[in-house]
Amino acid sequence: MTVETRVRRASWVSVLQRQGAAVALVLMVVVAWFGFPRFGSPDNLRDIALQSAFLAVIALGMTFVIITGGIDLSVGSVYALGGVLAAYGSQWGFLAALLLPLAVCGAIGLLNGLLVARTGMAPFIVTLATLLFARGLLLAITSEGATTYRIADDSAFLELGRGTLLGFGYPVFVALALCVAGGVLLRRTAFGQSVFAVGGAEHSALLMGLPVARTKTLVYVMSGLLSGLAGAMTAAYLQSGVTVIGVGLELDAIAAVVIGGTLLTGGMGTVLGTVIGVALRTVIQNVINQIGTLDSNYQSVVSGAFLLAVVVLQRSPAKDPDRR
Amino acid sequence: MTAPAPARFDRRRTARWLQEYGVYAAVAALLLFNIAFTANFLTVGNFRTQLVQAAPVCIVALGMALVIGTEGVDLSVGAVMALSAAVIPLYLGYGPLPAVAVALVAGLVAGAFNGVLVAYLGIQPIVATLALLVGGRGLALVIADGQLVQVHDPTFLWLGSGDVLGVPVGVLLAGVFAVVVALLVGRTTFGRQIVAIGGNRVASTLAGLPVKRALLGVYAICAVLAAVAGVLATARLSASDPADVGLLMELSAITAVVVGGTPLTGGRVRVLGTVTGALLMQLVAATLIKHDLPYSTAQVAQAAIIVGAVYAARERSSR
Amino acid sequence: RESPTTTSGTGGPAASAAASQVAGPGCSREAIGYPRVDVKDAVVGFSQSEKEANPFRTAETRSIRDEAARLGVPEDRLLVTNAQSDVNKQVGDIKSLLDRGAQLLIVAPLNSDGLQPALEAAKAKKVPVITIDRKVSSEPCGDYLTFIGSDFVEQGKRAAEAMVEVTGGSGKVAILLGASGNNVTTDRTKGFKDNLPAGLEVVAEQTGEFDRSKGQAVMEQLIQSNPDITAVYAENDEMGIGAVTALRSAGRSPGRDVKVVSVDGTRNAVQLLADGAYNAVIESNPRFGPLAFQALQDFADGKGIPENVIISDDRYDESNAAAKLGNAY
Amino acid sequence: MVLEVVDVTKEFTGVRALDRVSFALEPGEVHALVGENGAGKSTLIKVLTGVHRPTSGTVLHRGEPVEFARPADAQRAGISTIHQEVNLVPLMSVAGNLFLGREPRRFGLVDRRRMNAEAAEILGHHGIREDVRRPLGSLAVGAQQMVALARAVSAEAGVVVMDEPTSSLEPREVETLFSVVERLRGRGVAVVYVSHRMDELYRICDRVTVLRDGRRVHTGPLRDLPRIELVSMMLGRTVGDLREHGATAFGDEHRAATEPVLEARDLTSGQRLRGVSVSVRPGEVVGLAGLLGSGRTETARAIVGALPLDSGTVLVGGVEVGSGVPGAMRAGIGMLAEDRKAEGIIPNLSVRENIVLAALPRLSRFGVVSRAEQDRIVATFVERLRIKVSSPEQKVSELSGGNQQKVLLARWLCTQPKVLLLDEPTRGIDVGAKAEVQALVDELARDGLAVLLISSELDELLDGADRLLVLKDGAVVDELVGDQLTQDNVLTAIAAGQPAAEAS
Ligand SMILES: Nc1ncnc2c1ncn2[C@@H]1O[C@H](COP(=O)(O)OP(=O)(O)OP(=O)(O)O)[C@@H](O)[C@H]1O
Ligand SMILES: Nc1ncnc2c1ncn2[C@@H]1O[C@H](COP(=O)(O)OP(=O)(O)OP(=O)(O)O)[C@@H](O)[C@H]1O
Ligand SMILES: [Mg+2]
Ligand SMILES: [Mg+2]
Repeated sequence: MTVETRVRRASWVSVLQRQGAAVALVLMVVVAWFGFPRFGSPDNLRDIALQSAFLAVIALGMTFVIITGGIDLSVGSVYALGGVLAAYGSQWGFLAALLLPLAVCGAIGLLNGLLVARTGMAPFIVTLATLLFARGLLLAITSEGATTYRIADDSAFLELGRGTLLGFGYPVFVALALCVAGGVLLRRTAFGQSVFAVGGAEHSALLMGLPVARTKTLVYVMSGLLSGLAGAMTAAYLQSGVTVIGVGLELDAIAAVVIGGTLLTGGMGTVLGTVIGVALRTVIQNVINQIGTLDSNYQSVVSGAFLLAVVVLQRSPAKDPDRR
Repeated sequence: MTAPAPARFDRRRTARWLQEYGVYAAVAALLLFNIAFTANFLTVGNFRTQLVQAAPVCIVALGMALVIGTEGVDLSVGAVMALSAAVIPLYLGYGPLPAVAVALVAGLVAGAFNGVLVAYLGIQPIVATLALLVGGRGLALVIADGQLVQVHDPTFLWLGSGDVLGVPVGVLLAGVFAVVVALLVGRTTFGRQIVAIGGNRVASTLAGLPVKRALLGVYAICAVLAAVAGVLATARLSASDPADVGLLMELSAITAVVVGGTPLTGGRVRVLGTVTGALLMQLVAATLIKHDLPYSTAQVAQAAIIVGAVYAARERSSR
Repeated sequence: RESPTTTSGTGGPAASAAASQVAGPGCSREAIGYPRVDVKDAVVGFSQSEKEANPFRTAETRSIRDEAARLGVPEDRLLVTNAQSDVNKQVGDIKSLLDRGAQLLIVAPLNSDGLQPALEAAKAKKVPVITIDRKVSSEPCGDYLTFIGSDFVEQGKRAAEAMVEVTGGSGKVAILLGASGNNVTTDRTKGFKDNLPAGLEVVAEQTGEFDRSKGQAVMEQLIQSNPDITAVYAENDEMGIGAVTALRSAGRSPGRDVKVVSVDGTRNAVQLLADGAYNAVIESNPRFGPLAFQALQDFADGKGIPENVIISDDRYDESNAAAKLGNAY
Repeated sequence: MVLEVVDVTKEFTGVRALDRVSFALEPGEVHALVGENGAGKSTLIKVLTGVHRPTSGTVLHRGEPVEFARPADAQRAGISTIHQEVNLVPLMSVAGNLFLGREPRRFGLVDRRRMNAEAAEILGHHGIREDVRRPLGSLAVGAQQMVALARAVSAEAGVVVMDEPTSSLEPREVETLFSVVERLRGRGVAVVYVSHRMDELYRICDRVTVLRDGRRVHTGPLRDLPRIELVSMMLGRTVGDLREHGATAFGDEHRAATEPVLEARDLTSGQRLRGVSVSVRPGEVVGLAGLLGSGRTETARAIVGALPLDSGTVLVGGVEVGSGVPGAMRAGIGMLAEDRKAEGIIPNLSVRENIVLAALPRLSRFGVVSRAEQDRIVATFVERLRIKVSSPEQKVSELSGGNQQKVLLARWLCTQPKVLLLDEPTRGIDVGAKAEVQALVDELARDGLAVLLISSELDELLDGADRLLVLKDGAVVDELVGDQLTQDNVLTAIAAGQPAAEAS
């Protein structure tokens, strides 16, 4: 069913379909570059990179989860929780600021993973519950959100969010390094292969003797860790553990992953696509800002329309089960 | 048979029973808890309040259950509620009936939009409806010029506060829809086709079922039900509030459906379970408020209850 | 030394209260070495925090635009962004305003914390920043120029006073809290509870998330489980109005057997007040435009700008509601 | 004994699939496991390989009791399996599937180049010369089966279990498989071999175990066991009962009408169908012969409207059919799909609902379905096709493969079609059921139904069809009628391989 129809399409159409996000990104950038004089300024480009970095780290974890055929709705809450914990932990120094959020967020990921892999409950509902749980935990440790932990001006931890190299913030490099590592992990390791296999045909993977439950558990742990790390970097960047961030972030991450060509039903996807999806989202937002006169209500209409345009553009025939 | 067999059998029976009746048991348990420990719980007014508040979620969840039965999901229901709420004040000048009709048509159009994306363009439901989730509320705000509008038409407001034979209109509607959807699923060709499509779409296509048409229909029904919920919410609030109406409704509705025992993998629709799921989540929320628990505790408790209920109702694989 | 500070703690408006209206010589251009930028010739950036989908935000943005127009700032030199309730986006928005050449910035922060990188970017470019409505927990006259807005703790306190007046100082109060994690919620709660006399007992505190329908739903629950509630304090008008609807459908008459006090001053609430279904509204004034531009001009002219400019909030009660209805937004 | 089970019982809710079965496997033997559909063969295999946990009883590996908690455990113990349904990952590359779980590494990372090269080589030995980087799902079913085989035997295994490995293979591939089995035997590997094809069993198996209704009824050497006795043990009927039948259960030629009811002209779809024309008259059985990938399935799919066509028309009774499957159905065409699991059954629905699915519109008034009517029809077909179910409300996914096939056949018969396209109708069906299905096809044709029969078993085609079209590379290369229907003629036609139109 996959290949059958694909063969029949003219090749440029198939390029457009497979690389829809990349094509859209290039188009967007070209238009913005010439349409808005400030778009191409180094400062603006650095901002775009930095803005993308946090989401990219989260979307990286989401990519793995989605390729196994799952979904992680808890990332937004876990991200916020990670930030608060990092700011809280920073009073005991750099390591505490980094390890506290990773430990707690990794544990929440583990909880997700165990519930999904061992009990056969739907990932959607498990992670929906942990979305609530993480938010509740966050509120509990901030006395219902009244307390905001700040990171002291001289804390070494601040560097993680605010340090720069060649003008680009450290988070950009962290995100890049993680994405490269993630790409290698996905493409070139046995773990990556079993991620694809679990998503493509779980039962078969089990019969082939792959560690299905472990693979599933691990991707959720990864997603939790990465969301926590993104939260920690955000806290370092914003210099405080802001309690109100991350609401609805899961949808941004999912949208970026899917726009990047990862199949929501699992079994297919790339890290590069996800990075492109994230960049596309940031660029679109930046362009909306450049236009400047857009009513705030129109902004979400435009975002929705863009999302739609990209998914329609790259609609892969593989997703249409009737076309056999 | 070896010795431990009877014990194992018993546990399996309990598990089966829980899977089948878990939601109902949970609702019963929560009711008992409240009767015992919550002040002023056993009053007509209180039950009325719970039912009235559960009605919109319940109506949306019924549509959602159908969509989930086809192995889909509709994230746009909240946005559709906003759209339906946004158009009401624009047409209320022509009378309540035209206004409601236009709101439902808005839902129908949104549903058809989703349906075309899913059925004819083959886009995955979660992404297709995500587009409308992102853009739909914005559109509603554009239509309403970003403003909350007070509604004064008494006939229209009756939908939110009126009674028929002592039953609030919204509750009555939810009940009627539940019966209709149950009949639809159990007794009609369309209903059986939905379940078959969710079970095996390729096989359904090859068996000559009108797969695309059925999918289109399902998304349309779901969105129209969401529009009905938007009308009810507007009437109850006596204001059209596109910025907030139906916010996060998609998650509440999906939770109700799944807690009610309908698997997200499609191929099965439990209507009574869905209604009960909506009631359960309503009772949980009410209990937490009535005991004046802080928001953080309430969230954690809800998470635990969702996991517990779904855990009990999950499909076990036999091996 | 990195002790956590609450937003309502030392850095918040509570400390400065109304007294700080004129605090010493203030912050002047020479002192911090910023260039002189006349408001009329400048590119002005305004970063709004959330959608203009509620009366407060609508009035706030309109006030900025109106004042800019009045001063003759051409339309294309007033850059406006909207962070859509996302702190990260607001940081990006402010930076992109700077990139696009904004020389003066007015920011309505989404949150007290988290704007630090954006403020530093402005500081690096020597662009003065005025925060309106919500005070940020950064360095005044350093990271930002001044804060113009209400004192939320004070608003809570005034609501408590109004509550005492309308109830006679005794009864059972339910509080409809704003969104969790929001410092407006924290401050309005603190100001209210700290100034409540012993006769007024708080029987429930539940969040209505600043939303009318949530406020209504929560009130419906509370009135069932605590039928003896005699007063409601809603932390914004929307929830207050929701509570009125809930009380009415439970057969109570809001304004009489259950007193309702809230904060904001929207037209709908004041209308209810005039109709007798409400008891008091503490205004939270969104008309920052004139004050903000005045401060920017003063700064350009070399005058000292105080650390906090507290906008005056009105109060609506049964006696003046009908007369002042036109003032409500 | 490399592998042994003692007194194993396996119960599913309400069904006892295995009842105190004992079974032992010696090194270097090829052990046939036979029985009717639903006898418990696959279940026994799943117990052996850690997919199912036995309700009671023990599994011994090299004399030691073992508990395989999951398939990975069994694999680690050197037991590799080809399951009845192809169990690979369709979206993954062919090479990826072959090496999944034991990829060649370099510096700790998967060495793709080596993996592809080795995969190409291994598959070459099995007669598969596809690009190994293609997604597996784009290969024909038979090729996928060969990949599964290659995967199973390329692991260092002491036991290889094959559950109906040949059901979707063509003769040439079957030969490859046999040579692989021979090699395994030579290496002292024990093979469990499940098949419904008697010829195969007698060719390669040393011993046989017969299961009936979940019980073991016989174990012993195969060579001296008369075929008819084996069948009688499987079916539980006396030898005398069975004597009358030949190799297949088809009768003589049918008396067909003169005017074709189905006419498909010039069906063309890319490279896969190149101008195929087929016509079938009422009461006639037309066979489609050809190698795997010759376009037989595509022809059937095109006729039923499930394959987008570049050109071509389909007429029923002289009238062009509507578009899509519903259009073809309205015209009276039904198709029994090749892949039962993916394209046939709706696993979560009951047997009843699966049977009436296609006929629903006919069974309902104003969209409301009549339950009594359904029950009547279902009862009729369960009886007529002898479908083994505990109740019509049983989930179809709990049935054995053969019974699922009968359910699907019933689905089409109850739409009262004029034309029935049968794509491998007896694949994976036991001898008894196979004879029943064949007799049924015969009977249907006698009643005036037009049947297009696709089968990989030449005997079935030669006996069953009145007329045979030979396909090659998506085109008709020959048409055989009456006396021409011989094995030699078919093979010659395939070998010659000029499309009929061009040849003449
Ligand atoms: N998961 C299951 N749940 C319930 N019953 C099952 C399950 N799997 C198999 N069965 C039942 O167990 C019995 C044996 O099935 P099995 O698949 O082992 O038969 P088989 O001998 O392999 O048949 P075939 O030749 O058709 O493949 C059947 O009656 C079947 O319905
Ligand atoms: N998914 C697919 N993508 C591309 N080509 C395909 C696909 N499936 C089959 N083909 C090609 O189409 C042709 C015919 O397919 P198919 O194997 O189904 O024919 P067949 O004669 O029905 O064989 P059988 O039924 O025995 O498997 C072959 O050349 C095959 O390689
Ligand atoms: Mg079997
Ligand atoms: Mg075929």
